[in-house]
Amino acid sequence: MNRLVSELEFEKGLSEIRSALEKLTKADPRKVPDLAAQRARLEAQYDQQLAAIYREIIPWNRVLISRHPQRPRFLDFAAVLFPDFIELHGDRRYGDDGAIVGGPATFQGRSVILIGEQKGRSTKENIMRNFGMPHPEGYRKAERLIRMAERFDMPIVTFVDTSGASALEEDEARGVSWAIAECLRTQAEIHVPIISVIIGEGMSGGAIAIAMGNRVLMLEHSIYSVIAPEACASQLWRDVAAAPEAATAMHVTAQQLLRLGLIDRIVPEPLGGAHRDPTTAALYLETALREEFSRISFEQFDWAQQRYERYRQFGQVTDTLSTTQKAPTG
Amino acid sequence: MNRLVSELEFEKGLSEIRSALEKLTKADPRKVPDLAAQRARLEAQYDQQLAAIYREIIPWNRVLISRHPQRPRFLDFAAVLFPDFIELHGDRRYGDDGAIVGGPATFQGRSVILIGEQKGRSTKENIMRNFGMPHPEGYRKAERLIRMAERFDMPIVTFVDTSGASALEEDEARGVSWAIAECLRTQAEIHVPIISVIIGEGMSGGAIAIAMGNRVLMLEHSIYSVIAPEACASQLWRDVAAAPEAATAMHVTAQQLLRLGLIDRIVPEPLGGAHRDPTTAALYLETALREEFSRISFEQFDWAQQRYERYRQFGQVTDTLSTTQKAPTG
Amino acid sequence: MRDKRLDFLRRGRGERFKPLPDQELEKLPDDVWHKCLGCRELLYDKDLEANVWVCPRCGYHHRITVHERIAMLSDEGSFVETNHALRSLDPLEFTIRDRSYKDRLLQAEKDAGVSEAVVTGVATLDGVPISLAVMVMEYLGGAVGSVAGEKITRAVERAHQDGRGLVIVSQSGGMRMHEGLFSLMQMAKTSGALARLQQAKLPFISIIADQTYGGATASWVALGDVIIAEPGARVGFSGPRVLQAIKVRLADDVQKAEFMLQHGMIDLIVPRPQLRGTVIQFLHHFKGHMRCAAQVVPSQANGSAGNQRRKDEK
Amino acid sequence: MRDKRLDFLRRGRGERFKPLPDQELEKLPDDVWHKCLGCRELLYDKDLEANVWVCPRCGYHHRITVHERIAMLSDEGSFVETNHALRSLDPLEFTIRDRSYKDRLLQAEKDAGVSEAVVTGVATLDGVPISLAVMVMEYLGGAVGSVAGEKITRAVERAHQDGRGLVIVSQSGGMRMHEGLFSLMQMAKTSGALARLQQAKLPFISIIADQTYGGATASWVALGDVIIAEPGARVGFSGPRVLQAIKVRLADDVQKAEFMLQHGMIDLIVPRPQLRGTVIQFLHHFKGHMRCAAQVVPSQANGSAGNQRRKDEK
Ligand SMILES: [Zn+2]
Ligand SMILES: [Zn+2]
Repeated sequence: MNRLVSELEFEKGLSEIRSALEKLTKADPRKVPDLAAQRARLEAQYDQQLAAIYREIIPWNRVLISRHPQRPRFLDFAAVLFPDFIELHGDRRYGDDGAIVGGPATFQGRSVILIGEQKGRSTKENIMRNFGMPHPEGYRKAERLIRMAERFDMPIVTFVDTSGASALEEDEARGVSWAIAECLRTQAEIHVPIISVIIGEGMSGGAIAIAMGNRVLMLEHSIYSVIAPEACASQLWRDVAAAPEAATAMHVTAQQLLRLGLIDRIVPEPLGGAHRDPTTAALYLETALREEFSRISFEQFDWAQQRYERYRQFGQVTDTLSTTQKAPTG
Repeated sequence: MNRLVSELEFEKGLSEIRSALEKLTKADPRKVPDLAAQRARLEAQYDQQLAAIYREIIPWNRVLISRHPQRPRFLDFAAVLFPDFIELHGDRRYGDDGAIVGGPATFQGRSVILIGEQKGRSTKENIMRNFGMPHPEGYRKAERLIRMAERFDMPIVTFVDTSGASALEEDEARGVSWAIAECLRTQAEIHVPIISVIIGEGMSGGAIAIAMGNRVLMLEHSIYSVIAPEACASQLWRDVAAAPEAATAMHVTAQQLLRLGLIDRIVPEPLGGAHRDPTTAALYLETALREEFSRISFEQFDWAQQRYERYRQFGQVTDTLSTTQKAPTG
Repeated sequence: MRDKRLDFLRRGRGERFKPLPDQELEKLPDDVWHKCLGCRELLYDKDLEANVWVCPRCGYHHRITVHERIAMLSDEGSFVETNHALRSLDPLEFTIRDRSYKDRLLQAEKDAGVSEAVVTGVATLDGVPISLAVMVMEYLGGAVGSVAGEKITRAVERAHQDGRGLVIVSQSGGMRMHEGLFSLMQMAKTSGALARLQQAKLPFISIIADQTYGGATASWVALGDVIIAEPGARVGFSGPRVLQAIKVRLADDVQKAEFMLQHGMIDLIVPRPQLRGTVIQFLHHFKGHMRCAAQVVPSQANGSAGNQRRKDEK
Repeated sequence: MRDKRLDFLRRGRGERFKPLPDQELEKLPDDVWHKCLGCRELLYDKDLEANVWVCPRCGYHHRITVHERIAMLSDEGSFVETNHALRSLDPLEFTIRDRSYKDRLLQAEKDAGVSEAVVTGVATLDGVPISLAVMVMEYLGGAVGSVAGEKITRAVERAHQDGRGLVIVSQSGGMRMHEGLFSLMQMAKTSGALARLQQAKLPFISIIADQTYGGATASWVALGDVIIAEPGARVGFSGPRVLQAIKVRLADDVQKAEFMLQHGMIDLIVPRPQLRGTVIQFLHHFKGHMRCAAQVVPSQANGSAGNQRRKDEK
């Protein structure tokens, strides 16, 4: 575990221990004879406090974790889980979007198509990837790859991590809404299975656009929401400071959404979040995906139908004229 | 017939009569008592000479007629043949191209999809229509309309009139080759019949892109070619002045191409070309299309198969190892 | 009646969030004529109504009621409302401090005079059987939650089952935050239903009225076989309030129908007086796979007030 | 043998139409090493050949022969040429003043050492059955006429019939004017055949080598399930001579593979030493609908010289 990552606001209690640990790292082992013992003691303290903090975690904290700059991204997971991944480029119409990455890979001996939203880490990479906010051509590339998967009978695994689709003038001009809608319709049309994993932020239309899975997984500290809590707070509470309240009310965490039946599985993260131990986080995800793959019947199951039914049921309504919770179709 | 149109180089003999006719038009009928008689005499002269000129017509002359600035365009024909035509716009991806126009209309009580390349006449219109040279989004709009026709079982009529697809940097950047190729593939995939009419210039990939008809018609003085005769001359003869020679050698006219079996029907034009009498030209085209439609079996025929076979046969080759003209497939 | 008419003018396009100042309102006569929101001319009610509330002078499209839209897009007396009794279950038990979403819904119903942000039903239009959905801006700004998504989906499915054409008039501020991810899921649900309708080769005419943003735009609105906008309508991904939240400013023309036409996203801009005729033309062109006449006359079961024209109300 | 090698260097990319000046040529040693066309370093034949004629220092991709390409993209000894005896019928009886197209074809065959602008055949690649077509720039600049179109089409159909993957290496100046509209029709013919192959869910890997323009680009090249270019390759709609004729100047980078990658038209740029491995990966990923092993070993019937590697010729 990397105990030297920067703390989030609710982890402030760790910063003193982390500073002490940092000092030890730079210390000369010849001058500090009990270096190892000191470190072990500090690490134990750190872990204890970390555990205490994470026991009390509230939805808003997970919002912060999901956006941590060192949180592993799609390509970090891919490097561990899909070492033979080949990135394919372009929508064949306008451009190649850096915020959506995809192509074929092998998983458990089976060819799959991966599609993932990709945030950058350095400034340069963030510019190239538009901070993980896809342009229309990103969704059109995704749609092309989804059709490729359909043509060649390859299951699809999508990785969601975006604060939203790009919404500038150029995106309106190239029809970002159209690109998202068509991507959704294409996922409804195809017959291969889709597994979607929310690995960080899953915000609004830019997220669901590639997340129409037959199974939808969320990492323990990822979030998935119709709108960012801050935007919700400023619109409904008229007070951006109410964002933590909005996060709770909107049910944006994996734990809340699993209870509501909106997602199918939570993938555990190492204590303190995936960014403290990306390799372990990847292994947890691998385990989850292995299990999902072992449940997939590739030969005969009607995945299009299952997907239709999965999304068809969402949206609880009552027919005030009837006694049942769900009215018969009009 | 409009005898006041500007002459082409091979019609120079008409210009004197035309000038005389123009003078008569401006003359005061009260001062020229035999005006009607004079006009009738001149018109007879004009028509006689016109007929003589058109009896001697060579391929290069037709190249010039096909490009005459007053030659009727797709929308001129549509106004007569398809008065209820509704233009649909846009490729749903990038833009709306003025050089390709399309949408539903009724012909003989049947709903059809029209798609036509459209040159402008005024400078302003020519800029809007890029001189009839489609951008990639034009072919993508065409492809969208072709799929619409397929979805709703509507026959397609395409009108070809272009000196070629636009080939500037922006067109390469948006993949003009890709747009054309995908438009062709889509025409191969669909099951409704396509009737294509070359009404003016049918130049190269920009023309065939929307001309993959089950039946291909050409107006009497239209041309259809792999490349402009001037470009062929400058490349093969190393002399642009050899363009007339190149036009003959490349077989670009309706008459040559019908003999070669590359097109199915010639639609006659009024004497002196469609631009001298656009209404009659439209009626001739209407007659031809009525006949074509009466031959179309809409219910049971496999138009995709017929289209495949029609294009499959083009390209005469000999298998030097076999005795037949056409080798068995490898 | 007079008050309602003033409401309607007050809620005119572009002035939705800022009602006319009181002194302006006082200047308005309270009998049979009103000031056009486009050119400020005083116009007779009858002239406006005869022109489907489009100013005959400047072409300004005033907001019209859902009932007027339904009347405009169906044969007289043919519309039968469906699923009008659907209500939200408030799956998140959402409250904003002291105010619950449930109360907000009751208020919205009172304000808008309809029970949700979409009214759906079956009808004929020039004799062609259609499934019709019309959104209601007055109901929570046309925000899409579970019920709106469900009603749209059922309208799509009804078109599919019966072999009808589908016509949806959209106007929406986006997704309804009070139902969280349930709202977002309506994008997948409606797109999935549309995929099946379109695979069955039944046509979908998508009409954009007023302003349409967010999840509505990025699902069914964008998936029309033909997409028509009224002049001056706005359509885009992020609505004004979302743009404010994400600190993005767009030039004013960017989300206008005219901009979207130029950029290839919509097929046509059709003035309201020609809209009915245009939709009829498309339905006739595209009816190859529809099921025909016998089924089109709706039974009177399940009907409600939706088929009453405004003039019937007088 | 030496002369041929010099020919090959002389025809290197970007220098095709202007052979090295004689004084440069004289400076070239005539035994086992040659000057790189990219960095002008003197390199050993063996090093170059081991690296599939890519300069190990600067990465310059020298032009290679069709036989080398075939060897690179098939399992040793597996390639069996098909349709090698097809010849043009000169349907227009085309002559340029005194020079007939028929004569030009004989000359082209002599120059290029192959009988048309495409060599086709069947093979296996890493055990996967493929139908392979490789274009030949040396034959009339890779211009596509009836025979080239017919051979491509038959290669597509062969892949379809046998359930093979399709691999086409394209390099073409465009359509062959000497066959007029027959040449243009090859765009429709090949696209039509590809539509069927792809509906049968068989994969098509499109590889762009050297320069590819016009009808080739705007039909099969652009229709690959995956489109791969070699570094520095050029691909576009109008070739340099057409651009000259229509008086259009494009910036030098516009038709480069790198430009096309950036604009979303191609999937990958793969250096030649990795090309074989990359194609193998795609074939394995996409082989779901291929027919498998038993049929892959080709009969020796119909075979020809295509399966000889350059080193076999020595
Ligand atoms: Zn007005
Ligand atoms: Zn070098």
